[in-house]
Amino acid sequence: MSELLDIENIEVFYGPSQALFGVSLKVGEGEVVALMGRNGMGKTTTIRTLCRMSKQKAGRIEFAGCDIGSMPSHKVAQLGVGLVPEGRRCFANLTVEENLVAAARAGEWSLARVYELFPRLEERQGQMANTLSGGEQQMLAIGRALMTNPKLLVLDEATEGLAPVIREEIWRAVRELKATGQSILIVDKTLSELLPIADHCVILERGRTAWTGTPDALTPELADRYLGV
Amino acid sequence: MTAALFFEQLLNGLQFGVTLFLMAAGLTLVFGVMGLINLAHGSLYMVGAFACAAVAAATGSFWLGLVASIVAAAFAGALIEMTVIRRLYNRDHLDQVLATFALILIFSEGCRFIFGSFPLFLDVPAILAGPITLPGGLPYPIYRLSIIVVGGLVALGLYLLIAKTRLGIRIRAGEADREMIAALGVDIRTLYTIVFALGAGLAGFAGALVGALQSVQVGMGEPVLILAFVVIVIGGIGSIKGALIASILVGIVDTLGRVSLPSLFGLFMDPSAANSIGSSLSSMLIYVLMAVVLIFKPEGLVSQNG
Amino acid sequence: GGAKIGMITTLSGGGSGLGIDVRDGFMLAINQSDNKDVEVVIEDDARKPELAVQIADKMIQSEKVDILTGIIWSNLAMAVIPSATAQGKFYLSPNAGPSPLAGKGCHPNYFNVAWQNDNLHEAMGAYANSVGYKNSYILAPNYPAGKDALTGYKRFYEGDLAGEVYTKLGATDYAAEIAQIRASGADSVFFFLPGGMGIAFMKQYAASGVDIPVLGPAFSFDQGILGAVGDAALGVKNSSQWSKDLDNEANKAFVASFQEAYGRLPSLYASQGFDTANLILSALEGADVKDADAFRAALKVAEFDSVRGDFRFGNNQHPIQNIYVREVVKEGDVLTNKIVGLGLEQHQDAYAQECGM
Amino acid sequence: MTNPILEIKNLNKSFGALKATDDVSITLNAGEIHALIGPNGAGKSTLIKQICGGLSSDSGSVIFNGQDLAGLDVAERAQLGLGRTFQISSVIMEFSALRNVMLAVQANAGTSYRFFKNVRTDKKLVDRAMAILARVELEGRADVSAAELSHGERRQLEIALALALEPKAFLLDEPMAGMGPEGSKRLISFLDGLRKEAPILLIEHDMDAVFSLADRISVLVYGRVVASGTVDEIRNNPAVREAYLGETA
Amino acid sequence: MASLSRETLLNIFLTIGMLALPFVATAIDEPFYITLATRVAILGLAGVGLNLALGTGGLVSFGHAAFFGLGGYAAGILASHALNYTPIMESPFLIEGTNQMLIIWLVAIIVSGIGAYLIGLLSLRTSGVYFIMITLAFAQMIYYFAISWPAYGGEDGLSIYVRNAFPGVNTLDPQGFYFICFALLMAGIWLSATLKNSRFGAALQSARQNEERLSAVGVKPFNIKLTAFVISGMMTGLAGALFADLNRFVSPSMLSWHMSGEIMILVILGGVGRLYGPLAGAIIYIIFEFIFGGMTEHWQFFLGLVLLGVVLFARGGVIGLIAGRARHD
Ligand SMILES: Nc1ncnc2c1ncn2[C@@H]1O[C@H](COP(=O)(O)OP(=O)(O)OP(=O)(O)O)[C@@H](O)[C@H]1O
Ligand SMILES: Nc1ncnc2c1ncn2[C@@H]1O[C@H](COP(=O)(O)OP(=O)(O)OP(=O)(O)O)[C@@H](O)[C@H]1O
Ligand SMILES: [Mg+2]
Ligand SMILES: [Mg+2]
Repeated sequence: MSELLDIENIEVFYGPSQALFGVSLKVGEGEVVALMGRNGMGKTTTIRTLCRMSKQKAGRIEFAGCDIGSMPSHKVAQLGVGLVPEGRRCFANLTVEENLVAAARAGEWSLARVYELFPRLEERQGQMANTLSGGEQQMLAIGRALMTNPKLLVLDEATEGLAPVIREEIWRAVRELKATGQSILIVDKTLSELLPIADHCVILERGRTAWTGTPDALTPELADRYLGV
Repeated sequence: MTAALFFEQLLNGLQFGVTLFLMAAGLTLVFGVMGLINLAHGSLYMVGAFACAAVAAATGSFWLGLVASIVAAAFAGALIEMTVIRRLYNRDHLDQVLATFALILIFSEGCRFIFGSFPLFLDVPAILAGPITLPGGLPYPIYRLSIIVVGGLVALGLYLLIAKTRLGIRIRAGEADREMIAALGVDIRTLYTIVFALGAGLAGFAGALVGALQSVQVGMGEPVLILAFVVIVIGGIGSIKGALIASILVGIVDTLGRVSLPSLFGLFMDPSAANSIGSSLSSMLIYVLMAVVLIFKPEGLVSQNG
Repeated sequence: GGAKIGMITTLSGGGSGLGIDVRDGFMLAINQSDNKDVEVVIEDDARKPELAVQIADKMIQSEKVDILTGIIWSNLAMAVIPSATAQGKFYLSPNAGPSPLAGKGCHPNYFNVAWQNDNLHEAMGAYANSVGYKNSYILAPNYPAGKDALTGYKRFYEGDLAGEVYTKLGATDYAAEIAQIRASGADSVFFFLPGGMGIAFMKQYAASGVDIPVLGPAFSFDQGILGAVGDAALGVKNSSQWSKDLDNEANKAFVASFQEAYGRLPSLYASQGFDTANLILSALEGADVKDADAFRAALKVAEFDSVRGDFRFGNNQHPIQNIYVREVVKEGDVLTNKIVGLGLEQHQDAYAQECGM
Repeated sequence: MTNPILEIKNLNKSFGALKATDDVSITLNAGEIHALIGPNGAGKSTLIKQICGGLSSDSGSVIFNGQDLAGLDVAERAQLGLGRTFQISSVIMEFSALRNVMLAVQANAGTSYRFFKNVRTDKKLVDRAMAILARVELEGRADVSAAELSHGERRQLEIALALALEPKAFLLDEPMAGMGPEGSKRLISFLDGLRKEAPILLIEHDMDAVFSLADRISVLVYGRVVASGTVDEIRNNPAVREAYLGETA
Repeated sequence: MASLSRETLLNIFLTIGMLALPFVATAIDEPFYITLATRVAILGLAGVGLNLALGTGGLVSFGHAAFFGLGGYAAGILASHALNYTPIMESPFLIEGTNQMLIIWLVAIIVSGIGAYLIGLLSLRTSGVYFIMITLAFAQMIYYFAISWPAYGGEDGLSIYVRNAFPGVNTLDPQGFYFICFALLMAGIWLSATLKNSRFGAALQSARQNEERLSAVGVKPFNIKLTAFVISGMMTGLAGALFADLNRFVSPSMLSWHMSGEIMILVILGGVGRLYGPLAGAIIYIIFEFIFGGMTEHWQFFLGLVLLGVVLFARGGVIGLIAGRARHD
């Protein structure tokens, strides 16, 4: 299986304070990789760096065979990284539909398909994003990323704030996506859902990759040590 | 006031309003949609007027001058966007105010260096000169009527651009969250340069059109700037429709205010005092209007979120 | 003798054309003079009163000038002159002549070499009578100089007023006023709208098709500005104490040498700057500037060849002079003015008797 | 039956054609955790905003400790003892975690118009705030600015801010969101104890938390309370299962 | 604190420099430098006032010239009546002019405070750019009123002729007046530092950053902001009264939007929210004006370039450039 994403030993700073001290992770073509760790361990920072929203001081990032370590954000997205960011970040002053089409690129995912996945969004299509309920915003953020038809979908706590039924929907969608060969990098706290679909797990601790392996290899001891469960 | 005169003044108000809109159009685009306070908008307006006057004087053609005004201002706009403005999007409004204020100084003095301190000549083109008789026997300058038409077209064009095209959606998305729209694959940097140049071009275009009616001189952009801001704010930032409505409202209120306030006060006080108070009040009128609007609708007439 | 002169004038921003003309006229005279002991320091006030005050302080305290001059605008003049003269400096005004300084606030060290603000307007009022206008529509911006202007016009004008309007300072759209004028049944329009306001008004007036004759002071029809107004100004009568076609030797020499030195026709302001410098030079010939009384006396006799012909000071040290009526004409391609009559002869301003000197 | 601390009677709120809350009546009694669940967009947060005064109600009333809150604004209601957390963290970004809490402490004391004494050296404020941070296990991050906290830590800070107000009722809007699995577990036990201080109206999509904590559950769907009862009743309510729970339960 | 931060050192340096300046100026026989320094101190004080609203409270007022001008006119009107021995009003009760600075200051502070209260009451309903514009609008209203109001000179302004008096100090002596202004500047800086660090300051900073949160903890942001706005207006008004005395002249240009802009620029130039920012900004601005103004008539071009350089390359203003980015607290 060829590597789609290869992050090697990146170090990242926020101003003077260092957040990542050497994170490495790989996502293969068609793979689902779970990125795990306690609060504040650097999951989001890793993702921000992948999407070029933060710059690394050291280390290498390759995506689809290109060194993206010095590319601007939009180039990386155009190469096929679709981000569902932490905290939703919908465009507040745009309507639901405008949010979805703003950065859409041609491909399998169309407005119709997103609406099929999230009928709620269709109902609210003319509403300003900042007046949506929290869960609705979350759906919008996922739909928006799908509309860019990414090679690698990056989900940072994408099920936060969603009702159980919807969460199930999303997991179903993730499983479906996986079945169609979509590569996914995913951060989520619901291990019971996450582990069954992940091909690989990467656990961060204090800004370092502390453990990598298959979900089966994640023993209760390891889970307790790194995740506190 | 006779009915005919009242009608004429109403028309004048409308025309003044549309002129204001033309002056504000580029600013609405940059300020309302990109979220950048560009005090140098007036300078770009001036650049357009000077370019038009210079080219018209050299070639004898107002129309070539008009083209030159757009090109020169858009070019100047793109230039400052790439060298200065670009660094300001992530800054707060204060840095934008200071930087673009600095640009005003640079533009004004630069312009004076090139063109000298004396006002330039720019007149309306021959085919639009003089009055036309409106139905009802009212003579009205053709050029002013043309401005109403042009202003309307600009408003329509801008509205379609912002509200109906993907370009518009992306610009607005960029205003909400630049980092995010870039992370979704939109080259927001280049897009902003284009939009800024477009806004600058509009400013230059307005400078040329209005310059032909008023005067072309260093510093002509400053009063315009405040007026334009007033209009945009009354209208509701980011709304082209709001800006148009507000311009016309301001134009009409101002025009009717200045012709009627002195005589209104004359009804109950002696004429010279009435004249003085009436005209003082009328020069404050648009600010009063703005304050009243904002007190009752703190987000302008056409608020974006509703 | 020698002297150090501080010139505070408007050289940048809007309205800088006036300051540049005053400076150029002034420096032309200085350069033509044999007196090489005169030093001139020039600074730009950018038309801001606070800045003018600061520069005045600097020139007085730091540069230690003997004489100040150069201010264009009344409000700047009011900011600077009272305190400068109170500190014992001489001030010679090459342009502004606010009424307080001509009347109660007159000062032995303050000389006005241009005019009292009302003068040119008064002349236009007198002229309106002489050509038989009976119903004038008059307008000016709503600030003191504008009010002075209309007061000045009304002081001499004897007919009725079809309307009296104060516009917003800095306004550039006059459609409403022009419509009122058309409807008013006036037989003449008098306006005082300096700078860009006047250009805009004239252009819009010409395009409106209203053909009531227009009168105004020289400010809106002077050389620097006529080019921008264009043919819209042709035929307009305006009042001035100077014109380039005034027939005297000093003026002919001035016009020729100014054109040679700067490559453009001199304006009213240039002539005022030129006269101011020559007045100072003439006084320096006989008196030492450090001897204030002697120097003051030497200024007061005004023994120099003014480009406006006869020139003398009244009790308040403002000029008593002829004010002419000019008409805008075209000479070849160039718009300029031609004297067509005399508005007021040997005219003194209305505030002189309030002055205690 | 005890007198409820918070009593919501027939609240309504429409946004245009949409009825965000539709004749909602619920109560919160002393010592209890009353969970409010429902699909996304059901109107839960809207209800909280109405209770806290951030949104004006079209009709209905909110009675808190026997007092009708009509006409009071957000700040006045907070002073009366309504302590809320936001679904999307809302903290003072440039302040350290400690100063965020100090702000809440001073606000609770009603001393925001003291102009001269330096807060940094104000032992009363600092000590009290530190104690509260310790309760949410953020004392180690006291001097880190809120902007630099991770998402989950900010959620903890939200709770600290509510605690500092010593409220008479807590309104918590999805406190579990953004907490990792471990954090969620700890928060559950924390809230379990908290109900003794003041009752909690808890909005949550995390069913583990809801089922283990709630004394009562109300289910909001399209702005209406469609079911209300004990954990078991709700868990086994087929309508709720279909509209909301799915197979979770 | 064991070692002083660079910002503190810089502040101390500025204070000492300002203190020493008049003696140096006298020694090298350049009395004008004292006048310049007085101007720096006054504009600095106006800036300190604005900085409280703008830096600490996030209230970007583009209308502070209104308070500057109100203070100036309060001084000018009182002094001119004293000069002419005419009462300001006779009925219902007699108010006479005065040339005592202390009384004038008090009146200036009260008048500008009332102005700020009224303007704030209406403007604080809006926020962001709307706030910027509505404060501008109110200032413009006052400006146009002053221009066309003939009683006190209209656009021509009002001359005071002699500087007002202060017990025990010869105000006509530049040094004497300078130290009065400098002392007030220092008092202003002290007050704003104290306010910023107080409970009120904490609430104000929260109002700037997150009103929703502030009201959720039970403090009304509107009242906090209004209080800050009034204090800010008062300080700027006091500076206006001093400015009138410095120039012995007041005119509507003190009320113009250029003046608002200038005060704002001082603050940004020096560093928004920095204690000494306005002072540093005023020093730089005045020095540029002074040096370039005499050099070339195109000096504003260079001023523009310098300002641009500062915004683009010195984030946090000059103080930020020298002392590093603001720390979070
Ligand atoms: N903007 C920032 N400035 C400074 N430090 C930051 C910033 N954002 C995050 N950090 C710090 O970087 C570290 C990693 O944070 P990150 O957000 O990547 O964690 P996370 O694993 O995503 O946590 P969570 O599960 O809470 O979202 C944390 O210690 C955090 O305090
Ligand atoms: N200002 C508004 N204008 C229009 N619609 C609004 C506004 N505020 C909220 N809504 C709508 O009202 C409904 C209820 O929203 P609310 O935020 O209360 O939902 P919620 O129950 O908290 O959902 P979630 O669990 O997803 O947070 C949603 O459909 C939302 O889009
Ligand atoms: Mg995270
Ligand atoms: Mg919610």
